[in-house]
Amino acid sequence: MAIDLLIGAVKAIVILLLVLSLSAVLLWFERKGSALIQDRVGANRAAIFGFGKRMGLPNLGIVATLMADPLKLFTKEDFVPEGADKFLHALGPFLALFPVLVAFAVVPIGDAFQIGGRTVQLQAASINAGALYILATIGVGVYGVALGGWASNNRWALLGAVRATAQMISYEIAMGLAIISIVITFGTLDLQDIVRQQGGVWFGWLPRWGIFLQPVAFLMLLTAGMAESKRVPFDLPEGESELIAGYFTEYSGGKQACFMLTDFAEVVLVSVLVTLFFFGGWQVPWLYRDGFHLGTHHLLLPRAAVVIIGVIAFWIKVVMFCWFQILVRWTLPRFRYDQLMRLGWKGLVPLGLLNVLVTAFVVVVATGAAR
Amino acid sequence: MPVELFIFLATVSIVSSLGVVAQKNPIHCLLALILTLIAIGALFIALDAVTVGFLQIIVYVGAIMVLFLFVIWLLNLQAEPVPIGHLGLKFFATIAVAAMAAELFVFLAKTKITLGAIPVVAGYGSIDSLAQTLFGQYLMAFETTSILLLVAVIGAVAVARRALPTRASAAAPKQGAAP
Amino acid sequence: MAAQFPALGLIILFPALGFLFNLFYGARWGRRAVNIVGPGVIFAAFAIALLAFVKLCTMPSGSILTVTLWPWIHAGRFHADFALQMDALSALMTLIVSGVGALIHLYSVGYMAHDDDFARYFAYLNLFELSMLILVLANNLVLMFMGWEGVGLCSYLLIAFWYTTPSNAYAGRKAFVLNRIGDAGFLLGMFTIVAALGAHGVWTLDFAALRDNAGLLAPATATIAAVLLFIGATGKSAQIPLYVWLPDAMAGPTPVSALIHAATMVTAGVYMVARMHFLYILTPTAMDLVATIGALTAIYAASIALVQPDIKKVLAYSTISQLGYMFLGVGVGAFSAGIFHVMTHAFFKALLFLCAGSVIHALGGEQDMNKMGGLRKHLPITYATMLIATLAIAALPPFAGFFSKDQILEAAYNSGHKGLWYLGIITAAMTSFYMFRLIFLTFHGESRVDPAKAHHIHESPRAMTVPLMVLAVLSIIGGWIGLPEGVMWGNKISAFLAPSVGEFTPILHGSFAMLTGVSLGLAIFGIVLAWYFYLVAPGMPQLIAYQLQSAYSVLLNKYYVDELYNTIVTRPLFWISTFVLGRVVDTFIIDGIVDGAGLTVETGGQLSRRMETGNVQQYAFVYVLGVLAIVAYYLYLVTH
Amino acid sequence: MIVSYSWLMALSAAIFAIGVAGVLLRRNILVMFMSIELMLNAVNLAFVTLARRMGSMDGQVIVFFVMTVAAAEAAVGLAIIISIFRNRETVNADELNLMKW
Repeated sequence: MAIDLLIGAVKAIVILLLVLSLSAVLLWFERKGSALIQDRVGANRAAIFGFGKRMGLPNLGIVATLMADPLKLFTKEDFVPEGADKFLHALGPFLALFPVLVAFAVVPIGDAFQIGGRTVQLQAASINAGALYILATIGVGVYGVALGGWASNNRWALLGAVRATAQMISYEIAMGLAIISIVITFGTLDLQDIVRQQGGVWFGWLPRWGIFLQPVAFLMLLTAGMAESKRVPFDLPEGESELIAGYFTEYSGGKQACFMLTDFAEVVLVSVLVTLFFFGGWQVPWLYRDGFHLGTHHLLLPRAAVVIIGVIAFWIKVVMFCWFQILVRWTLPRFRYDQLMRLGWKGLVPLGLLNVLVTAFVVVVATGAAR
Repeated sequence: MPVELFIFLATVSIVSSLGVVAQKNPIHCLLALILTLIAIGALFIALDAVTVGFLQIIVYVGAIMVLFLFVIWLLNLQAEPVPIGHLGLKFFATIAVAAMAAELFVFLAKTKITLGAIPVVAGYGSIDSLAQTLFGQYLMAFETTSILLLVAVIGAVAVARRALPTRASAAAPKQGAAP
Repeated sequence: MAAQFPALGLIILFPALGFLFNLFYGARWGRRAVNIVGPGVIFAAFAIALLAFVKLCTMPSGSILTVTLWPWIHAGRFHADFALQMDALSALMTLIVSGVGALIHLYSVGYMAHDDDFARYFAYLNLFELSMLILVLANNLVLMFMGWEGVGLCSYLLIAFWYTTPSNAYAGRKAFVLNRIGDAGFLLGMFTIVAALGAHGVWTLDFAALRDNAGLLAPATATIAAVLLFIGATGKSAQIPLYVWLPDAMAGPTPVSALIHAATMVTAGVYMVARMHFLYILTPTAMDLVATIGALTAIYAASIALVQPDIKKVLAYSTISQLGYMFLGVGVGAFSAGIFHVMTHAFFKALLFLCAGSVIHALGGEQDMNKMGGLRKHLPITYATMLIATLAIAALPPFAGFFSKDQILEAAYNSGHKGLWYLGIITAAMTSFYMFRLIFLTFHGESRVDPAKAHHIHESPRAMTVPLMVLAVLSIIGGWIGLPEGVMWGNKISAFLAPSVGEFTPILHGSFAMLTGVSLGLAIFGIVLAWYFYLVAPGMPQLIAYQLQSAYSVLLNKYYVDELYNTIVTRPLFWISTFVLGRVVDTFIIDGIVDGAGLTVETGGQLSRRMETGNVQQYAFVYVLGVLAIVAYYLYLVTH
Repeated sequence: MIVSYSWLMALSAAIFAIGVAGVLLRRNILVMFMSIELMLNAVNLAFVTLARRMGSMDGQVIVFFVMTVAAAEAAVGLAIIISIFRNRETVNADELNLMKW
């Protein structure tokens, strides 16, 4: 009993830390990435007491920036504007961050394995309605932004909050439709089960990944997910040329850091979802429970190695998609708000409905044929 | 369901639903309502109604409450400053509500739905079983509901949209606001 | 025996979809879409009907395909489902209705090419197909009645299709009212059956159940029910005395006359009698009534057709006459012969109407045969196909009409009704006379066409001629499935229909050669007579008309039946409505009740309106008080 | 100790009563509307509880329908509120008494 609790707590903390640190790394990633794209050097001013290049050591930019960014943010004055609803103003950032972090609870980061006679799931909470859980947490995530913007008692912030809320609930529908197609395809809501079904190969070489079954849903989920995280090209709620900084105009210090962290955690979440649904999660192509098999070639591995390779592969895929989103952010210009709404309601939602319809039809025909 | 969980969720839902009624600022009322809904959703999940529980959160919290939020923003509602009227009515209403609550409690105490946990079949409350029931026995009702939603959407748009200026009123200058 | 076949639902689904599309989107999507959807859905229904037919043929004889779409009426112990069935009889009728219907839809594309109201037209036509298919596929009398009413409605809508002309609207109303009279008979018949069988605990109108339990009916009850149902049939199928609406129904577009008032709807009465044959064979009285009415209608309508100048009127009376034949057939117990004639008649009469439509179309709306003539050169396809149809209806071998009509006449003779047989063969002679009169007046001789119209006579477009040719082929070969016994493959159709409608049991055995010879001889005599009168000696008809002026004008004025009905029914009704009901009952009794009720409500409202304060919370408070009371009541129940 | 169904029903009754109180006592029609949602949810809780008690899915299906109806009701109701506010510039239930005699 106690050991189960302990395992659960450890898993929860490990996953939380992984996500948080990945989000933090992404901040640096983004700064360097944008510099790369814009042909400049990027964040290289932070140094620890002048150590680093000057002393002939390799550039410790990543470490230094990683430490410097939060330090700077948390040492700023925590500012609450005049006439603001103090309680909600304080609650906003945490209400935004909390659901995103909680969503990771059902993410399977690796295969289950046996140790000491008990099965350990590499998943903080094994809920068999995982997909619904993700949708629920995303649905709750609206309120942090909405209430934070409203409580700031600032026109720009309120406008940003309105935009953000409308945008998020609009794209939630597209996202939900994409996830429903996936759920119909795999016939389960359990994320671990969805990942398991993506093991193995077709035709002897093609991995059984969801993207080959649901390319449309993949594009929809990625697009809707990027819109959910309110980043370029969907950053209308922040739109600094119009709204100063949107819903977090009146935030500073730790609360501002919370909003930023939410942003990056959402990037990670979208990458995680895409990886889980379309790129086999922790599945590695041609890797089975006992090692690699491709055609007649075999490379047998111990079980522990297979699990670890899976976990590593999962995070590699996630980082790839995080990088992809950063790439998109620094490549595309911003939408106009009407374009955004048109894309959501007249593009993605009908497309998603059609996709669900076609998927359901094909699944019914296929299972009917199998029966 | 563990007793501790029940007590926690019950406390949260009672306190927050009292908040809905007692808070002055509509936004705070809404927040309290959201908390109630989440607590009730959690109760659903604890009662093995997993799908319905999550749907409660997705639909109620994720969609309907956002609608409320928008309306509050749109009307720019603030705390109510107006003095309370109809005090006599309010007085008797309070008594009636108290009486009704008392009646319900007595009724529940008398009817004794006090059996303990009953084991349920595997898959109870899953999306599978919900769909089987919904698209089997209740298919007609389901389809009717879809029509209801469609009508509601059209009705909402028709009611809430600002009347387009007719040609006559657009041509004539406004004569000042109506009282 | 009875196999589930859900695709039957599709047969009625397609016309339903077509109806909805044409009704709501037809005008908006334009002519091209309507022209594709309108006929397309009927062709789809025909394809599925064909599929079902093939499936039925592969099953053992007497099989039935069924599907229950949804439960419909459950009132007390009585129940009727929305269920379809397809046995041999329904299969044949479905094929006729959807097949001929599909061709006529196609023809309509050409015919309505210059009409702006095409969407409404095709919507009605699809609705008609839907109703008619429900009628023939229904597995119980109630559902059949729904289809029955549906086709009546469509008939009304389509007769009055060009409603801006008052006479068309009047014709539609006339058809509707006369059909209502018949429908009242049908309803009473159903009630009689339900009441009589309900007393024995059979609370259904499913045909299968009725057939099994028909023996429970007392002979008198069976006769009453059969006669009442037959009254319905006389209304729908234009028999004496309710036939007067059909000639006026020619006010509608010609394809409608072909589809509804020749090929399908008007045969619904025959179908109903065949469907309820188990009821009719219980009661010789009703059977004799059906046969007699049929034979009388046949000769009566044929005599009127002899002198009519309007091409469509001739065909309309010819239809009534041929329907009389069918009732003669089913009335003497030869149900399969009657249905066989329904089928062949559907082919050649639809063809005749479509050809007539083609002629009218070519002449820009002219319908008077005295202003036609010599059209053979201008309308070669129409002429050829119409000649085939005329040979078919005149019952010359090997055309379709010969076999079916001969079977009916043979059955009439062999069942011992010699008097009816005489009527039948005289009618046969008259039929060939008036049909060839039509051909000769229209296509032969000198052109009497109005010179203003003469220059733009043209053959109809492909969409119209293709159905003509298909139907012409069917008019030739359609009869070959019912050859006389012993010739080649013999009487296939009778064997096919036997499980559904029973077999004909002859009493006499007349010589086949004699019977066929007499009717054939008379038919040829009629043709020769027509040839002599209208080609060799064109002055003769006028001379005879002049000599026998009184008889001629009686025929020309259709025996003055319309005037008779007007005097004995319509006028008294108007008088009673105006003077008794209007001036006395309505003014004093009904108005008094209404005014009194209004005054009471107004006074009560004045007294009670003070309760409405407009305050929502007060209303809610009252509501809560109600809840309090209800919970208190339950509390009382629990504690005591 | 086991959570008995009576407790859940009592919780449902309590939330329902609170909702009724909200409808009767608040003047802001928007808050009254929220109180109606509270009542609906109290009933939903009762449905789910009894469904669990009887081991049948019917109660949950009803909850599903209640949610749908609530969504429709919210859409139309809020539209009406907006339209009222536009015309009367108030959401105070005491002032909205045009419908009296």
